[in-house]
Amino acid sequence: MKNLNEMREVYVAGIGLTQWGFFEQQECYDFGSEAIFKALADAEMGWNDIQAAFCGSVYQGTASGHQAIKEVGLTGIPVINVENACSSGSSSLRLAYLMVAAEIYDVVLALGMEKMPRGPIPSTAFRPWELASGFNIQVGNYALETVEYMRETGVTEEDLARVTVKNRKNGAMNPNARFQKPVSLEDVMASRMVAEPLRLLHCCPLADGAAAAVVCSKNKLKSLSRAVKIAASVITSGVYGDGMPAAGIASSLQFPPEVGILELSAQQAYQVSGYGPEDIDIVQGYDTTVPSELWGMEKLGFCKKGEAAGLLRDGKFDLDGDLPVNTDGGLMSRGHPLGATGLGQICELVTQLRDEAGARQVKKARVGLAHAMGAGPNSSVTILTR
Amino acid sequence: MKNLNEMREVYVAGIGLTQWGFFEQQECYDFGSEAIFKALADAEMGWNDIQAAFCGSVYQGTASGHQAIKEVGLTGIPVINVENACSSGSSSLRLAYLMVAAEIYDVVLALGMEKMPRGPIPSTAFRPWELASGFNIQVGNYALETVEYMRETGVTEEDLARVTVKNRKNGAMNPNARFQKPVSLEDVMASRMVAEPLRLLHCCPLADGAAAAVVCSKNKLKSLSRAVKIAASVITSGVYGDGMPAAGIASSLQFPPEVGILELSAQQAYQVSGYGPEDIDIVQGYDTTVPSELWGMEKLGFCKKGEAAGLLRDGKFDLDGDLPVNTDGGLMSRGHPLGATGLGQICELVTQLRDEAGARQVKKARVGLAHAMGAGPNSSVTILTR
Amino acid sequence: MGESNQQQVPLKEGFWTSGTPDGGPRLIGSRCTNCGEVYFPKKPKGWCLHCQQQTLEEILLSPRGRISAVTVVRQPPAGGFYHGPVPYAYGLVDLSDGLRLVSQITADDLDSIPVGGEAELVIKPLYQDPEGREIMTFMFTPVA
Amino acid sequence: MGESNQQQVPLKEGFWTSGTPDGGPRLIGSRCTNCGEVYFPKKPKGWCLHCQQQTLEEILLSPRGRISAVTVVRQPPAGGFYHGPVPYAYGLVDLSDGLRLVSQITADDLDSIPVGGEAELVIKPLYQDPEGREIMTFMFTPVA
Ligand SMILES: [Zn+2]
Ligand SMILES: [Zn+2]
Repeated sequence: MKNLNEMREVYVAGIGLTQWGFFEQQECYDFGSEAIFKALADAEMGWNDIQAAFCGSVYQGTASGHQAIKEVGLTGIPVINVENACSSGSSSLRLAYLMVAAEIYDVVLALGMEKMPRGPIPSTAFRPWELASGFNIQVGNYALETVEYMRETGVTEEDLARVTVKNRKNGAMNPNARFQKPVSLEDVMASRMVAEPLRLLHCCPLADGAAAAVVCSKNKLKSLSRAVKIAASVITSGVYGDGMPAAGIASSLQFPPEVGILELSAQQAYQVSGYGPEDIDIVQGYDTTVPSELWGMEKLGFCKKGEAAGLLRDGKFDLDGDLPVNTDGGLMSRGHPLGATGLGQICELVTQLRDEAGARQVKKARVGLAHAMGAGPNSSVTILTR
Repeated sequence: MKNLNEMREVYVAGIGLTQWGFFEQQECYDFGSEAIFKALADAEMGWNDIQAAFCGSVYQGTASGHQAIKEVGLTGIPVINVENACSSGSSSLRLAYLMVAAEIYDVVLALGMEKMPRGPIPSTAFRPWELASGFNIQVGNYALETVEYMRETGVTEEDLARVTVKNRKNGAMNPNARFQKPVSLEDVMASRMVAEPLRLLHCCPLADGAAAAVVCSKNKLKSLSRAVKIAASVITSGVYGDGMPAAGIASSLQFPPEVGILELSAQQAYQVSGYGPEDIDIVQGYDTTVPSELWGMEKLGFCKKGEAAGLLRDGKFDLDGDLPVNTDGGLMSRGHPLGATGLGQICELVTQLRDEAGARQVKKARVGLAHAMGAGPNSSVTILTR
Repeated sequence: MGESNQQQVPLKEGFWTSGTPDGGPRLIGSRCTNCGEVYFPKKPKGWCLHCQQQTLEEILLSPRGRISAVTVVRQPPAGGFYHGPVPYAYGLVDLSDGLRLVSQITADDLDSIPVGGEAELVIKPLYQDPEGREIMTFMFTPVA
Repeated sequence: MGESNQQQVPLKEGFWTSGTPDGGPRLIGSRCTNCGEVYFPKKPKGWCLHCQQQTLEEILLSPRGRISAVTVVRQPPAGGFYHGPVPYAYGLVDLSDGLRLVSQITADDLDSIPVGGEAELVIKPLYQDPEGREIMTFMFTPVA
């Protein structure tokens, strides 16, 4: 095995993001092809430049990436559909990145897209008896993890609500987000209880949408000044003994893990990139439910366990804070088209690192980190740098 | 871009194949984990040796590979689920192969598995209006391609039936096949018409099952004498103008392609491996309907267009012929668990190249080729050598 | 559109024009002003897959063509997406515009549809939906 | 098994033993003879995920435990897989065998299930299937 940082540098040359929301009249491949066209234009490339494609989605049936690509070009390239729940988009990016780093290809497309089933997210990532028993990820299992987290840290329901308020405030400046209206602390606290202690406005909405990135080697870039480097792209799966609510797994009482799945993905990303939490200027966190943004920040190493809520209260994670988190509104504002979410985060990081984020632009962002996780379980961490 | 043949050699260290058939009481992860355990035992390795896993399936919902792996070990490694219709298993193999060739990992698992929906194969790889119009892959679109093929080549319904007879004869010697009973030419010709000219016994049966391969670098092999080298692992997608029945695409009258999708995948596999059709000793062909085995042999370069049926009649493709095809009975005997099919072919090639195929062992097999294709469209070609 | 009193709804909007006193219905496609390639259905984004340019314009396709292949499907397709009659015939129809398309072929006798023969566009009911509406689609039918 | 005349069917076979005059029902799990890890449900292949060996033996789990977390789910889970009552409580139960498991928690008042409190295994109907049979499952219930 080589170290990935001994391989060649890999860049995001172009990004493409569709409007996210509910679009009854459009099919998944409509979103997907639109994101591809946009990413190609942004990269100043044509379809014939693309040598391979990785397409992430969850609910779209067979050959879904091909369906989107069929609207753009038919050039015989390898197209591989990737499914990794809420990290499907980040998994596509990781494969594209590895292909370019290893010099197997020079220019690769990473696509994530979804037309979501309506209502809460159905999941088959459970044993049939677990599903029949009501042990379901959205939102029961997250609720259980939140109960434990609140007991261990003293985090309150109001702390949770503050995450929603921050993210919806950011989302109000994101023209691609499903929800572009801020909410107040009172709105959140008054929303209906879904599964104690999680209320409706603690849980991200769904959405349809797509996001794409053209990934390439340095010599293929049309514009070096707008390019963003992939410093790390990591995905991990379940670690023995780790309690993984998204997968319906209770932690082992006898053999708790030394390093959990999320911490492992962060460690690997810091190791390969050479950056540490102290080097990160901006974060796209995983707020599928708002408490997971808080414990995510802790497990990613930005603060100690139980400290995230206090830092949030102090404004550290605001747009103008020391470490802005979910500058595009996060899943809470964008909505959550499962296969697209990971690459949606990448689009925001690239936009911020390029200084092209308009009203929601943060100051001096040079290194950004995105984190997603989901059923399986999996955890993905990407680090980008300008 | 580097040439893949400048990278390091990649081996199949172990294979695992379950019984294929219908197993109402078992879930997909039961098949999948069984195949993993068998492949690990065959490779003389443990789960802790596996550094990454690619898991092919089509109908299993989210995080399906994780579900199988959860029965074997939880070590935090990257697990990526891959969907590429009938080439899902070959796509997993290709990714595992690339990872090892490029020295990103040393030991990688490729898994393919499926618990099939009952009845003919539903496919979402079509536009909704095409599905509503009855333009469906199994078996209408294959029937249309067969009509054209028969008109252009003079191949008869009896020629088609001979493919079934050959494959079911081979399958009778394969204890893992769904159907282990030979059929006669008369049985095939008397079976009910499904879509002219295709009869029931011209069309492969479905099945549940799984297949796995442990792929690694030379220095990680426990046994060099039983190892089989991956000389090529290629996947292509649709080529402009090519009529692609599996994808419901009619050919372009004005701009027919110079090289079709299947021929392109073969060309690439020959180029990277350094082998040509004349070097191949054994073939696992794609008999999802029996005519596709015939035109497949032609498009893979083993004979000219229209010659395959004659060579079949002359016994060339029999177990004791010059170029045995579908020695394990093919899809016609094994059945077709979509995500597993590609790796099932690999298991048979490895078994034959190792001289471990028992009653159906062919003579002096040193280089083997497997071909699958499917909705998208895609076409995959793998070349293995001892 | 037809003699029945039932409400008729197209399987998909924008696939064909209705017939007029001057002529029957026509399929709506796209034609590339650069390379001449023809597509059906019309590509809404105007993007030519063949020459990779934004050069498509809308055209009405020829209502006649030649049947180049046909099959009769004798079992319902899987997946529950198809609600029309079984058996049904479908095949490849070559239009003089330079386009081969997939279409259901309607005929009194499905077993004797002449391959190589001329065929004409018709708009016919495919099935009745649960609200009792007739879902209409394009088909080709052999002509003498 | 119960006082009703309805046919009762377990949600899944092999999850628990029926009660006897000497004691109530018990969950069936696996215990590793090598490392001592405990699993529920029983792992049919006998494979210990923790120490990566074929070293599991079947055991009956303790019918009592401590509720370490609980939530009340107030909307039906997505996907149509769940047919039981809504709202329902479920949580984490720590058994003295050294195992934390996920289980529905049944109680007269779902809103006052004591976290940290003792709970006991019961086998209860979860829902009635279309044939009118009661589908039974394991749950834990708080004890005083
Ligand atoms: Zn053109
Ligand atoms: Zn053990």
